[in-house]
Amino acid sequence: MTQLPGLLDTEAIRKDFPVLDRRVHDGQRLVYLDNAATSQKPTQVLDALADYYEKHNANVHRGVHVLAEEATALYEGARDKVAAFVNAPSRDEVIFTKNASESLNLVANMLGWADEPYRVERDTEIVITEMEHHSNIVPWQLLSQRTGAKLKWFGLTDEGRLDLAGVEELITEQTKVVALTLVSNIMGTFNPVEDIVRRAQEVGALVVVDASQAAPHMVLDVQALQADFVAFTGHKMCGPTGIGVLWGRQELLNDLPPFLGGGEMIETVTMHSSTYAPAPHKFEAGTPPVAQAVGLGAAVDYLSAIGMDRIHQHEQALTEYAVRRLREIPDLRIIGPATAEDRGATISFTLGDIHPHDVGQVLDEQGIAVRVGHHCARPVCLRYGIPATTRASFYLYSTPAEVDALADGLEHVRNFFA
Amino acid sequence: MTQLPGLLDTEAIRKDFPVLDRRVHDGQRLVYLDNAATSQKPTQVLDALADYYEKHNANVHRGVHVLAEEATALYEGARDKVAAFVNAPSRDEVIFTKNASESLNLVANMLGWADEPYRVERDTEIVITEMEHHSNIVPWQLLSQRTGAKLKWFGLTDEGRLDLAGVEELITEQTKVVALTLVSNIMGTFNPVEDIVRRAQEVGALVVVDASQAAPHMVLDVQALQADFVAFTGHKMCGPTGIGVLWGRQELLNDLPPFLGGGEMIETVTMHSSTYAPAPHKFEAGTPPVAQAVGLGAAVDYLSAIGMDRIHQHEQALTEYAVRRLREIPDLRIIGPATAEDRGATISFTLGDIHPHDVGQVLDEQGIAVRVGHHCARPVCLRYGIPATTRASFYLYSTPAEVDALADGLEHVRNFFA
Amino acid sequence: MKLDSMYQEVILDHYKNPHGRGLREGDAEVHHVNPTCGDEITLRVRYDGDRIEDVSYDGQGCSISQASASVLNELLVGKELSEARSIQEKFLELMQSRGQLEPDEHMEDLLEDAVAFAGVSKYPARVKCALLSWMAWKDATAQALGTTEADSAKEKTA
Amino acid sequence: MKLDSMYQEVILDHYKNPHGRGLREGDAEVHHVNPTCGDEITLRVRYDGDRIEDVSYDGQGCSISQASASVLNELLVGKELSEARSIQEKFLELMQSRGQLEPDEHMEDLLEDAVAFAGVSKYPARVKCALLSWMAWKDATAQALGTTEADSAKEKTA
Ligand SMILES: Cc1ncc(COP(=O)(O)O)c(C=O)c1O
Ligand SMILES: Cc1ncc(COP(=O)(O)O)c(C=O)c1O
Repeated sequence: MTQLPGLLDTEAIRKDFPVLDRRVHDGQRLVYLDNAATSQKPTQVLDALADYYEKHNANVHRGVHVLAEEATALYEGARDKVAAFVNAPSRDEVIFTKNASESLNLVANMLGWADEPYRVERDTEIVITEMEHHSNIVPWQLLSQRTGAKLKWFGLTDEGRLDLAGVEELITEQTKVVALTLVSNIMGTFNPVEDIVRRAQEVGALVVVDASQAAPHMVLDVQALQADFVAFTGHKMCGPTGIGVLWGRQELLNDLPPFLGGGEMIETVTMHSSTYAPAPHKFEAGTPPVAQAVGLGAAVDYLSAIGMDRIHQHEQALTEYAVRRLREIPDLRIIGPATAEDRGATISFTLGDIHPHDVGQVLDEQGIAVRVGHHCARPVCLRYGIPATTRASFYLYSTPAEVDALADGLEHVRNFFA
Repeated sequence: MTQLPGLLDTEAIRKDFPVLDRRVHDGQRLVYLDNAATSQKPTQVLDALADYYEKHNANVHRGVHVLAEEATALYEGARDKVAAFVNAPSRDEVIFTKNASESLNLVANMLGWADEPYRVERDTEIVITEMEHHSNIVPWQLLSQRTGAKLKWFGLTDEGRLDLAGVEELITEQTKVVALTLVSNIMGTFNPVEDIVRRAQEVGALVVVDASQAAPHMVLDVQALQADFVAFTGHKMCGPTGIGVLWGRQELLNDLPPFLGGGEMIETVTMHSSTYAPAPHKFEAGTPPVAQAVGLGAAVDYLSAIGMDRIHQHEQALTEYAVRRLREIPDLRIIGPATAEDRGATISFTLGDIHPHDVGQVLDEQGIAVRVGHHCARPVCLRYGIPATTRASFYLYSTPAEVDALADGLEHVRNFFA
Repeated sequence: MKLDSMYQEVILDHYKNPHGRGLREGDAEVHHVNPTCGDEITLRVRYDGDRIEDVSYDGQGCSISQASASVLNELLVGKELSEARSIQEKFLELMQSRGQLEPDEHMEDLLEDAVAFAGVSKYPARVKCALLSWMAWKDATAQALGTTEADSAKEKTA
Repeated sequence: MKLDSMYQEVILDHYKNPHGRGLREGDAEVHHVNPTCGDEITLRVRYDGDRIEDVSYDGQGCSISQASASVLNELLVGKELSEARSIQEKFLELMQSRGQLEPDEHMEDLLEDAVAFAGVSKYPARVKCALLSWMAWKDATAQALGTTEADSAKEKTA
């Protein structure tokens, strides 16, 4: 077996993930390389869910009975865990949503309804990048359509990196908000956000960071980032589906208007008008995803126990190996950074003129699960003049043997369509 | 033991709900009467969740690998189940949200951004009722503040019913939307929506029904209702937290604009503009609550196997008995319908001048879980001039013995504060 | 290998040597997209009364969607509308059969090369690929002949 | 019964016979709400320099929140601001102790009847009830004396 320095003890880790024992297509061992789409869940998280439902389930807040108190303590305890995980200055800055998409829409809507100086409106500008996930494009398109604000974006270099050359012209005094991803979900690129944050601070624009592909894989420190909002999603980081996070700076959360209205987010209601609870509750209308928050808390515990820096190291080693193996394959073109430097363990590629859909299908038959298509980042495909890509993405339980399986599988694909 | 006609075999049913075996406060058996806040979950639902995560977990849609296909089939299968459960003409009319609150906010936002003839704007009117849950009040207050539309409402009679006397004056040619609950979450009142629907249809207003307290307890038929939108929430009907439903008429879903933007809800995206997928996907931005939908599907199967009409019967019998027992208690005043007629198994009351918070605390010490406070329906408390209520709410696993425990517990409360 | 049931020789042939590809003059043009995988097709129909004079197309996509368009061209050009409709409906039925339908002789006569897609129907994610051009044709035909099937056709593809 | 640790005789006495209830003239008035249970209090403070001349209040709520307001009135009226602050802080510490703090003699001297609330600290949902009037007092004091503690006080209550 291939030994690489920096790898985690995947033999032990894989025992925590029941699904990795799945056999598919008459006995093929599952090789799950679709982690950028969603991660698998360890027993520790599934146990936390079961424990919640079997022992403590109740609606949170406003209850005096034992279950309600326990459920509330578990739910709010999960908030503490997430706050610590991202080094938030205050637990009250952590808002639970249903996914990263809701988190990003929440910010876009707050800014559309905000008072000055935050209000996005006609004659103001929104800046994003060409490598955003659709969930960090469409909310801003909707906001710009509905307010008349202008939408601008950073382009990409041929190497799959942000083209920062025009930063001064892109981010101007008119710019109210700059939204960008920390790690590309299609190319794996790590973005240097510091320069952008600095320029945004110069002109007084808010910075929204989409950390959906960062939070699962590396240390995420919202204070070090110096952004104003950071969004991520539970299901990609060993947590359940149905839970996302928005971290926001306290003063902003105090000043900005609510988004969804309803139970839990109010202070007092009359038929004529209502006042709102302080953040985070102001932004959590209705019964929250209680069990899912508890599950995310368990996921954060699980990841932290292993260590985010060690997970990052593991993925770095694996990426290096994968890039090397993939580059040996004739006609394979990596879309995005072609080395392991400043990138994550998500690798998109094309294989000659075999359509990614066909590549994915033939890999699947061998038990290898990759994603094919636009990966919710169609502008990237347009930018590089390709219809779609095949994307392999690794996580803490991925092994060099799985990289080998992928490389061998791709040879088989080539032969199949030769 | 008390025998009442129409009861379900609760001995068998209770075995499905692990939490009902909980002992609290040093050995007190849990008497869970907080079902209007959230229901407990049967093993069948918990197994469906575990099975999903342990065998099939993947991101849905856009995947060619086995897990993605299985997850998609399970997720879309849950949509079929929910569609059948509410007798929807088409599965494409069932939108999964995170809870009923999101469902209601979704409608309010769609109507705010809609084109004519649906657009809610200055000089148009929104009609709600005084017995709505905050989640069906605040979204409309926000909409009216943001559009300039006028918010009006039906008042309540002393008996805890809608005062329909002024229906012709309330719902007028200016009315764009009427939003009301089918069953009150604080008083248990069943509302006769037919008259309101008829009047709304006369003037061309859309009708939004909040069925959060109906879907868990009785046959819900969206076609028979003749409403335009129906919202409900998974966690109150044996399903997981983190999942809600919005049913909407197909033509409306086709015509109305999206709410949250992002992955999954698009047809095609460029940096300049995007087009949207047809409903239901148009309204499901981002990775949906996949496991939670699957869990809700299992809940719907569970409830259907028992039969919604039999559940309704069970609760009717229990309500009748509970109302009888509660009325024997001195100083106890039921807020809402004082008989078991046209009402559900949710009973709010005050007990002399003992504050509900104290009532709930002393009941909790005896293992009896009730809810106290405004129940997210503060206007009802204001209407009846009371600071709050104590609310006991029953479900398919509730028993006459639990009614007795409540009645005895309340006697104890009276003595404690005597 | 199970996969061979999807990637039939006939299909791979059509994929590598497509019939009638390229856009030519037409009475109506539609553009359909399969958001699942990004497959796209632009398709034009030309009618001579009720007779299909031409179905021309261009687009990008996987072997299944490309081969399917090629088969469609081969099958439908020259046919009367009513017969083309029967073919389209039969093909739809086959594709929605989840691999449960064993093509009989009648079906084989009607669908010719298109029966090769029977294996695709076992792969839910690929059924839409196979149907993309057929739905586009239906839509384009509705537009060309001024009927109102357009909407319903469009929905089914997406 | 464990409950007796919360519903101390002293607390029930204050609940049934509240001290200084009712609104009287003041330098500042605040209205605080506990959205968890709907408890509300309107509270006014009157200062003579740094001396608390009066704390008057009205509201509705459970035994804990009502008794707490009564105890507050009894304890703080007549005190110097600095001493009142120490009392408030000590009470806050006690209430946030989750039942872990055993009041010592010093605390008993300082808090008098308010030590009876030690048992309430075991019930997270009720801690806010006990603190409602104290947070309102802090807020009102900040307003009356023109300092800027108001915001922080308000947040903590909610
Ligand atoms: C009548 C009614 N409507 C709406 C809601 C809101 O549901 P959720 O909190 O799940 O959003 C509830 C319950 O909380 C309810 O009882
Ligand atoms: C970079 C990025 N942003 C946002 C999202 C959206 O996350 P979700 O689908 O959980 O809302 C994803 C994943 O789908 C992503 O990779």
